[in-house]
Amino acid sequence: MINKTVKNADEAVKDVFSNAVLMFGGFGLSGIPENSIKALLEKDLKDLTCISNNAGVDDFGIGLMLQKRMVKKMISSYVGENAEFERQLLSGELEVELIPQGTLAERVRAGGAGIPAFFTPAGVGTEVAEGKEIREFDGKLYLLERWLKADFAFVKAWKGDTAGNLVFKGTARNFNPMMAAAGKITIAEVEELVPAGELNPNEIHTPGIYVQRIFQGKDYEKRIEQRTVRK
Amino acid sequence: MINKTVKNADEAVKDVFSNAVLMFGGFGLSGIPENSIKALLEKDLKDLTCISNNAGVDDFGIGLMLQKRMVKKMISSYVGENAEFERQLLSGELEVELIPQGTLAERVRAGGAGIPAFFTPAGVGTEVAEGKEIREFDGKLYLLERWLKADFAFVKAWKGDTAGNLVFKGTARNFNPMMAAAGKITIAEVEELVPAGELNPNEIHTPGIYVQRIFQGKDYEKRIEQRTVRK
Amino acid sequence: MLNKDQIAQRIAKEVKNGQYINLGIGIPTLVANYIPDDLEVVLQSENGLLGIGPFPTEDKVDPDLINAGKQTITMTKGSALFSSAESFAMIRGGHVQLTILGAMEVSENGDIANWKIPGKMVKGMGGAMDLVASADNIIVAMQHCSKDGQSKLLKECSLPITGIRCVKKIVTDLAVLDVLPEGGFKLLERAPGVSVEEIQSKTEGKLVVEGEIPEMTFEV
Amino acid sequence: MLNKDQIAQRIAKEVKNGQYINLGIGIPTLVANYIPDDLEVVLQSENGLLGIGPFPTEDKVDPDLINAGKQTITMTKGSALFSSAESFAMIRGGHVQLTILGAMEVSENGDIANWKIPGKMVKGMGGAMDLVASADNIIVAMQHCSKDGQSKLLKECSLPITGIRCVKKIVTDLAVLDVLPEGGFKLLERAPGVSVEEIQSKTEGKLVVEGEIPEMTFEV
Repeated sequence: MINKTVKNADEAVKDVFSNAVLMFGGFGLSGIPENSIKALLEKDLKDLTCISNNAGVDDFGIGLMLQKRMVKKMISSYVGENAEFERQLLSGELEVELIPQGTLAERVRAGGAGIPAFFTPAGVGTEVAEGKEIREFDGKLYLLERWLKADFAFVKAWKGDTAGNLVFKGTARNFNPMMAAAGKITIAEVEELVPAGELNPNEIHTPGIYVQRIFQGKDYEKRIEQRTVRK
Repeated sequence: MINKTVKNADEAVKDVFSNAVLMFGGFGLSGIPENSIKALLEKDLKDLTCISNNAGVDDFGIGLMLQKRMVKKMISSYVGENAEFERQLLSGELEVELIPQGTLAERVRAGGAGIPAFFTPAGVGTEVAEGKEIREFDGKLYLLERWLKADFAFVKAWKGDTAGNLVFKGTARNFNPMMAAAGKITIAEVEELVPAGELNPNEIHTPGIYVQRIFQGKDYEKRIEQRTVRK
Repeated sequence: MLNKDQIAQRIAKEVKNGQYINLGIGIPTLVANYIPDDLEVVLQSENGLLGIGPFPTEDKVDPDLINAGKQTITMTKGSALFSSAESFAMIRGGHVQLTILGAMEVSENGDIANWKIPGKMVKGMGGAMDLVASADNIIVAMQHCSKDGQSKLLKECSLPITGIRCVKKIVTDLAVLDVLPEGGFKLLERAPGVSVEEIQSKTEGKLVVEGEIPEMTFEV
Repeated sequence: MLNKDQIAQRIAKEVKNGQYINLGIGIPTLVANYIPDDLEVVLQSENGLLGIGPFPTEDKVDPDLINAGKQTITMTKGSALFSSAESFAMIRGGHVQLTILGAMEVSENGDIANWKIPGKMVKGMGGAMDLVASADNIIVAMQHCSKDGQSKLLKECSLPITGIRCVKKIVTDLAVLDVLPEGGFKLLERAPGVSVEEIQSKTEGKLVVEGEIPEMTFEV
């Protein structure tokens, strides 16, 4: 097996460059590559294009990259919980492309899967359809959407092995598997890194072929946005 | 949880009708729905359209449905090991649509995923491209391919639960997950049926939402086409 | 007038046995509390779960298990986890049969607006555009009027829309209404103490009233 | 002239450390036997496996674990299993870097035919059309001539083709040749005892010969 292990986050992100297109797995603050984001914050980067369903919150996750003005453009489906994101968007400081969540997931999946374009019903008749080809199939209207790829994709898994195979946990899976496949260089951080052969091949969510670098993450905060409990 | 259990194969296939479009999971003889096929062979059916990567061998699997002349049309990627299939094809008795294997997998996936059409590079410049739209993206040529759906999809899993969740084993997974999603009525047979809650939610390959009926299969032959061993 | 819980309670009566259902953020999430125990339904969370259970007890809170509103949740027996691509494959493929979501505006032909107020507020569409373009049955939970008394049931949406001709039924604080295939809000039920005239005066779009309109009742 | 094992052995020299490789049915499958132990490579099977191991011992035969040629196999350490859709996502997406497959004919511009003889034989294209349309590097293992002595390295394919302008390198029983981007078979090596003249006479397409053409050597 090909060994994909690198020492740590700093080594993993060493060749990330300004103007690059980056993808970040995660939904809300669940399943985000915390270690890689921290390492990126230490670097002198600007004019990044970031593809991520959300943009973290003001003081955590990609929100910190927005605060540091490292990001030229965000491609996301939801701004919701991030006041700084919404402010930069409304003021025009930040270029934002908002995409329906399922279209975002499928465009990223298409990027990894070598499908340059596909038709989807989401957004027909809305401003999302502007400038896009519309076509009818079996009596229903669909939009033509293009694939999305990245120079670097950052994903976070629960377990991983040295061959780059990944297993996610709970709803922290979300966008991570598709993004792993859509990065020219995919960097995976895991809570537990094990030798190749220790994961059950039948239980792997992301095969190692998609992962170029893997490292054992540390000090996970795993913040909760909406702690909701039963009485 | 919604209980999808039916008693046996006969009950599962009771409303399959002539002229229906059927999908069958499996690659070669691995992961084929043996019990459902046997039950279909007992029914008075004709003019079926069968979508399956292969067509079994002469005396097993879908091969038996060909022998009984139940099939009007096969949609497959490979005829290879089936002399009767090749004979009916060459003589014109059987209508056959041969599709590149990856295109077949993706067309079925698209059917389940609500993607009416997508572009793929496979088949450009070949007879597969005849009558299809060709378009260039980023300097490369692609064909537009349509989704595939079925009236009934027959899949075979290793384990399943009463909610219809499925886990496959080894390379017996193959086309089964996509076909499960592309059937109006999906019938799953499993080697081991367990109560909902016994499978780990993180290890499920096909979520129960795609499965309308599930039953505990029996007497699996699991034939091997090319028994190959090390000395 | 209905409060939020009563709107949720009324919507829960629309749920049928055996359905897979996606509940949006806000009032729709409350619907789960009122689905009768004898119905077997499965709640889908578009971030990758079939089988949403109740909120966790304090000791069971797991940051790796949240719903689409980022709330901590639990899983029911027989649940399944998957990626966002698989989740929207389910939605787009029509496997999720009922979608319940909130709205800022609905038009009389079933258009819905719920993601943006130009220049003032942008939440993003999240999964809503996929959901409304895909599910066969879409029920909207909303307030009948804005805080300053403007009707939100309109001839045409004034805000950027989320989807066209998709809403089938609306439950507001004042009424239950169907969106007719030919256009128009058909009044089905009145909230306790609310007259047809009041509903008429607060509905800008075409309101269709036929025969007696019953008042809703709630078992306590 | 090379026998099948020698063709496989020669192709194995093209394999680079760290590659993900798909091996077709027949001679390509034999290549696995000659990949040097010090190279870390992963073999992909398009029916859903990364990490094909050696054939099993009799007691380890598993009908649920086969390769694309339907042969029983084993898995290496660190392997992963997946669906056919995921498998071809890998292939189509360019993640599988090297494809080695057989051919009935190859043309001087890199077209390949290997799935059908009209009216006589139809195997089906299986995964070959996806593989040749997707991988950056495609090496063909084939016999230089048919049994009745007709060249299979042609100006244009006479059989229905599998893919256009895709073959990069060919290893036959007589020679190793590159397909030039501008068209033509560039002769790189001769099989032991085979002359340039013989290769020329058995190659219908344009053969490019520059300088001395070395004879292949095989370590025993």
